[in-house]
Amino acid sequence: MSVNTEWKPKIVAFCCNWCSYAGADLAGSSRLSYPADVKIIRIPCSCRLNPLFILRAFQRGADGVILCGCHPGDCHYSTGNYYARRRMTLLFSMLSYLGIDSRRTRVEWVSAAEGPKFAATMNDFAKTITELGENVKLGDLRCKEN
Amino acid sequence: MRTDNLIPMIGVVTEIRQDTPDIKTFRVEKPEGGKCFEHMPGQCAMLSIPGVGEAMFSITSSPTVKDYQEFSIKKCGCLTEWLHAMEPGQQIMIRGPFGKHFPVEDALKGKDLLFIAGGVGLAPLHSVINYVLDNRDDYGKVDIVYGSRSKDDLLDIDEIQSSWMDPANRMDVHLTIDRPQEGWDGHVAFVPTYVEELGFDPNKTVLVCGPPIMIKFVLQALTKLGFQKEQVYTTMELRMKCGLGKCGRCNIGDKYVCKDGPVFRFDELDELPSEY
Amino acid sequence: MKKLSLNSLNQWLEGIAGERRVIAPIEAADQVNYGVWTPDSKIRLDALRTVKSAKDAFFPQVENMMNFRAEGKNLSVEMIDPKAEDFVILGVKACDARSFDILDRVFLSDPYDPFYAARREHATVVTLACGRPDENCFCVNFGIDPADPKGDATMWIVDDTLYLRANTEKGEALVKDLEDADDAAVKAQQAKTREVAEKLPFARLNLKGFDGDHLMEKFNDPHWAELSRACLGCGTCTFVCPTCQCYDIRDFDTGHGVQRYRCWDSCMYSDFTLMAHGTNRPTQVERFRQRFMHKLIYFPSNNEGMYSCVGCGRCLAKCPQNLNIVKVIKALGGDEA
Amino acid sequence: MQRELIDRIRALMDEGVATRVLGWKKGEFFYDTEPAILTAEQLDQLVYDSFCGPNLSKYLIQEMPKLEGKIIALIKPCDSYSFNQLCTEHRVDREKVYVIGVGCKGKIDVDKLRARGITGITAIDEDGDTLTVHTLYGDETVNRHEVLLNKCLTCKGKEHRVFDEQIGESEDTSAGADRFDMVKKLEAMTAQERFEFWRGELSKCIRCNACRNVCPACSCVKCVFDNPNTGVQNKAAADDFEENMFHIIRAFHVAGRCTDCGECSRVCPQGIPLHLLNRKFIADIDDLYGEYQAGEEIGQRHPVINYTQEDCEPSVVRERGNQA
Repeated sequence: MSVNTEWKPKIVAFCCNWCSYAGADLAGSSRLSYPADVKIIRIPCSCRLNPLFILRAFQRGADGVILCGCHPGDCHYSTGNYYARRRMTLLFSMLSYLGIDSRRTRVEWVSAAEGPKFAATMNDFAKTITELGENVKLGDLRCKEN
Repeated sequence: MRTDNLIPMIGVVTEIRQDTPDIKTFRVEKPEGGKCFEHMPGQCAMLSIPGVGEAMFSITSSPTVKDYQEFSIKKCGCLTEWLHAMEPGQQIMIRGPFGKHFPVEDALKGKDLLFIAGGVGLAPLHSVINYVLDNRDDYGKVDIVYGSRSKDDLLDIDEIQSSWMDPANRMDVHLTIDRPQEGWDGHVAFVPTYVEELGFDPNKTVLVCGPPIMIKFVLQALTKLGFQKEQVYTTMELRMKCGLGKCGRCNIGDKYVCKDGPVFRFDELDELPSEY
Repeated sequence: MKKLSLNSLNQWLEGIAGERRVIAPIEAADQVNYGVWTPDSKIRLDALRTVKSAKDAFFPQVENMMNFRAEGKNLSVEMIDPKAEDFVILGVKACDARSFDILDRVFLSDPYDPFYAARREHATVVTLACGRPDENCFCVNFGIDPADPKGDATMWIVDDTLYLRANTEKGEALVKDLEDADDAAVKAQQAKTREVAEKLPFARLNLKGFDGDHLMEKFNDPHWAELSRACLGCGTCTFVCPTCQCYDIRDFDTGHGVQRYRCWDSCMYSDFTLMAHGTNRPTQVERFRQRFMHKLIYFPSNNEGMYSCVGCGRCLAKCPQNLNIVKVIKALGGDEA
Repeated sequence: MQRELIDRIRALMDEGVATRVLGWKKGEFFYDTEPAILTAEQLDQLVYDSFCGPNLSKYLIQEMPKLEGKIIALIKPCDSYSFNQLCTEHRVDREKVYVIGVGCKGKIDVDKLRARGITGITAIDEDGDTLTVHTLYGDETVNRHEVLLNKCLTCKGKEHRVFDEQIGESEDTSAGADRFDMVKKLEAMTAQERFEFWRGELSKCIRCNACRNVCPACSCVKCVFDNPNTGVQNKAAADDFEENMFHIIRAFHVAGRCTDCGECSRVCPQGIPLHLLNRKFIADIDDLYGEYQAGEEIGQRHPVINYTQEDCEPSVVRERGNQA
């Protein structure tokens, strides 16, 4: 696939308040670089992520959506991320069933201490999305800026 | 054929008054100044905030006001909450006028008038009352019965006291609130009861607006006093979208409230299904 | 009368499609709906009913009306120009053709609807006579002749031949280059169709009393509760109906502006009349009643007795729970006369 | 069997078990039966034949608050799963329903007859597996199995999962078919093929909400798509995206609770195979979290509101491949 040099992927990262958001913070304060096109949205827990949020991110122009939460077993609310894990598995499978590349969606567990992992994850995800190119299958034409 | 009231124009909210804890009055003008369009008392306009929605509101100001239009709006839903959060200078979209107006130029002319309003139901009547005031000699005796939940919920109380109650204007204003309250030495009663107590002469023409339940009991009170349905006018509110009698939303019986109403005489309503 | 072999239909359509869009019943994913014809489409003139009616061509399900932009406290508005392009809609049955007259009463009455009006003006309507009405058809009750629909031109299919007759100048322009034909075959088919139409189970519905004079009587009829009990409150009947024209106006925030669009709405939906303080039709009984009262009483009361039902049978065929207007007419109007 | 059923219901009503029955009543034709709630006086209108396809369980929700005493409900084997699921979700009170498990040998889909070009149908004679269809244009014979409702072709078996008594014989009409056949076929396609398949299907959607309103699992008092405060309220799909969104989210919201009753596909006026979305979730749940059938028993906890510490990671989807 030819990569358009002009085009930069838009990535939405949903981060749980207790681990991953702190992880992102640590990545920032440790001056680790990750793409500026990653927009972080803080959610109270990974299981707060309603499937609608993911779809709406795609609708409004996201090319990839990633969910980051506490490692299984470490959830601030003890079990939230276990539920999130099942839900996201099923949702991603459904998106793939509809012909939407499942590499555009990802779940990673990032703890508050894992600044480097956060940066590495984002870099890797951005690279994958850049290779996949623009999301055309799940966008809303009305939201495209002419 | 007109298509102009399909197309909204830009209006500027030049003034916002907090009338009661949940009612604000908005003054709307064209960006270059002046009224957005002419209207008659009782007609409505569609106000909208792009991205939020559009809704029908009755025009509170009298057509005799030449420079602007006013809308008294109670905060009760999505759009009205946005309106209430607005600051002066904000532009909104406005289109109108819609609907039939009160027959101020024919059926009401020369008659003794009785206005009965409850709560924010004063808004549509406000326009008629001020119109009558500005053409005072065209009409006979004027009585106004206005009630609200509490004294703080009385709309336009300053104007009522300074203008409507001014003896020079020859209007009798009867205020009432639902429950006794400290600092209120006026009448305490629900509007229908008060109307019955006041015992009006059944030759008057009545204009009534308020919550549906109040209208229902006011009508019963008036019937007791000997009024005929042909003497009573009201104005209705239903969900509207187009304002042109096409989108089908405000259809009751063979009438469209946006086009054939919102002003109805009670004998006309009798011929319609009671879906309002 | 002109004729054309069905084998040359595509060729003829290609000629027309070169200049303007052709909208015709097209099969896609196992369903026949009106759509833009291309040489690759599977045209299905033989289908008795399309799922959605032909009204889409003039009153699409979704249509953008205007765009807004906000900058600080200031707004700007851009109206969508309702300028339409010429198109031909082909294969419209008699029932759907009548529905255009009904929609005209709504959208072309003062103040007229510029979007609808522009499409009507730019359209050439080519109708198609029915050869095989089915048990759900009841157009004859509304004075519709399924064997001789109007429009700018009329088509009949007899065996492998398409017969065409121009009714207007627009129609004449379409068919003028075709081969002349006599109308014996068409006459014979018409006679047969009319004979079948008269024998259909719903050929003689009793519409007595469905008028403005009986408005309150019908409204208060005790049958409504029973009739509407199984109603799911979905919008299938309204969306497949050729005459249902209620619409909603909504805003969509695109992130860089606001689009105000209109889309079909259904009086069967619970939020149809919902306001901040509640709704005036709180249960499905009232909503169900509204739809049928409008078609059979309110509309005729305002339009010299013209019913806003054309007997196309779509609601009969498509209601998930088999509720429909015929059941309403029978319950409220007594048995067949 | 209809006679037997009516007599039995009458006897139950005489005994005072209930005053009303949820069943089907005759329509204008022999085939357009309509769900109905009948009293003892109306009992003669009750029909039970090969055209009683609709799943009645959801109608019980609206009856619950009105009930004094019990209501009799006619439940087919496949409907019994939906009934159980509604009881599990406390939308229906098991104690308030007297369930008659009615026998079912598959229901006929009139649209399938029409699709074969058989129109103007006036009557059908059933003789075993042979149907003789009388029409305005002559008679036709078809094999019964070929015109059964799609949901009957993946019949869940002849067993009622819940009943107070059973009347009539049932038959498994699936003929050994694998209900996941089509799901597997789709999974085997390339992403682009799948995308095109679903675009073709979902672009027909007219957003009539019939699938949602008929679905026994869609029992929310206010649907997210009707709620103006969600930002996704829409009445018509103004864009391809909205078609996708509605159906993905609807399927997701019923995942784990969907009993695969097939009503969504039955009622779709555009014939969209919506059950294939739900069935994909069922296939995934079976595959990843162990076999599960919603509505098998009252009181089950479904896999989407459950977890184990050893669950697979969402990356399993990516690892399955077949993305491009």
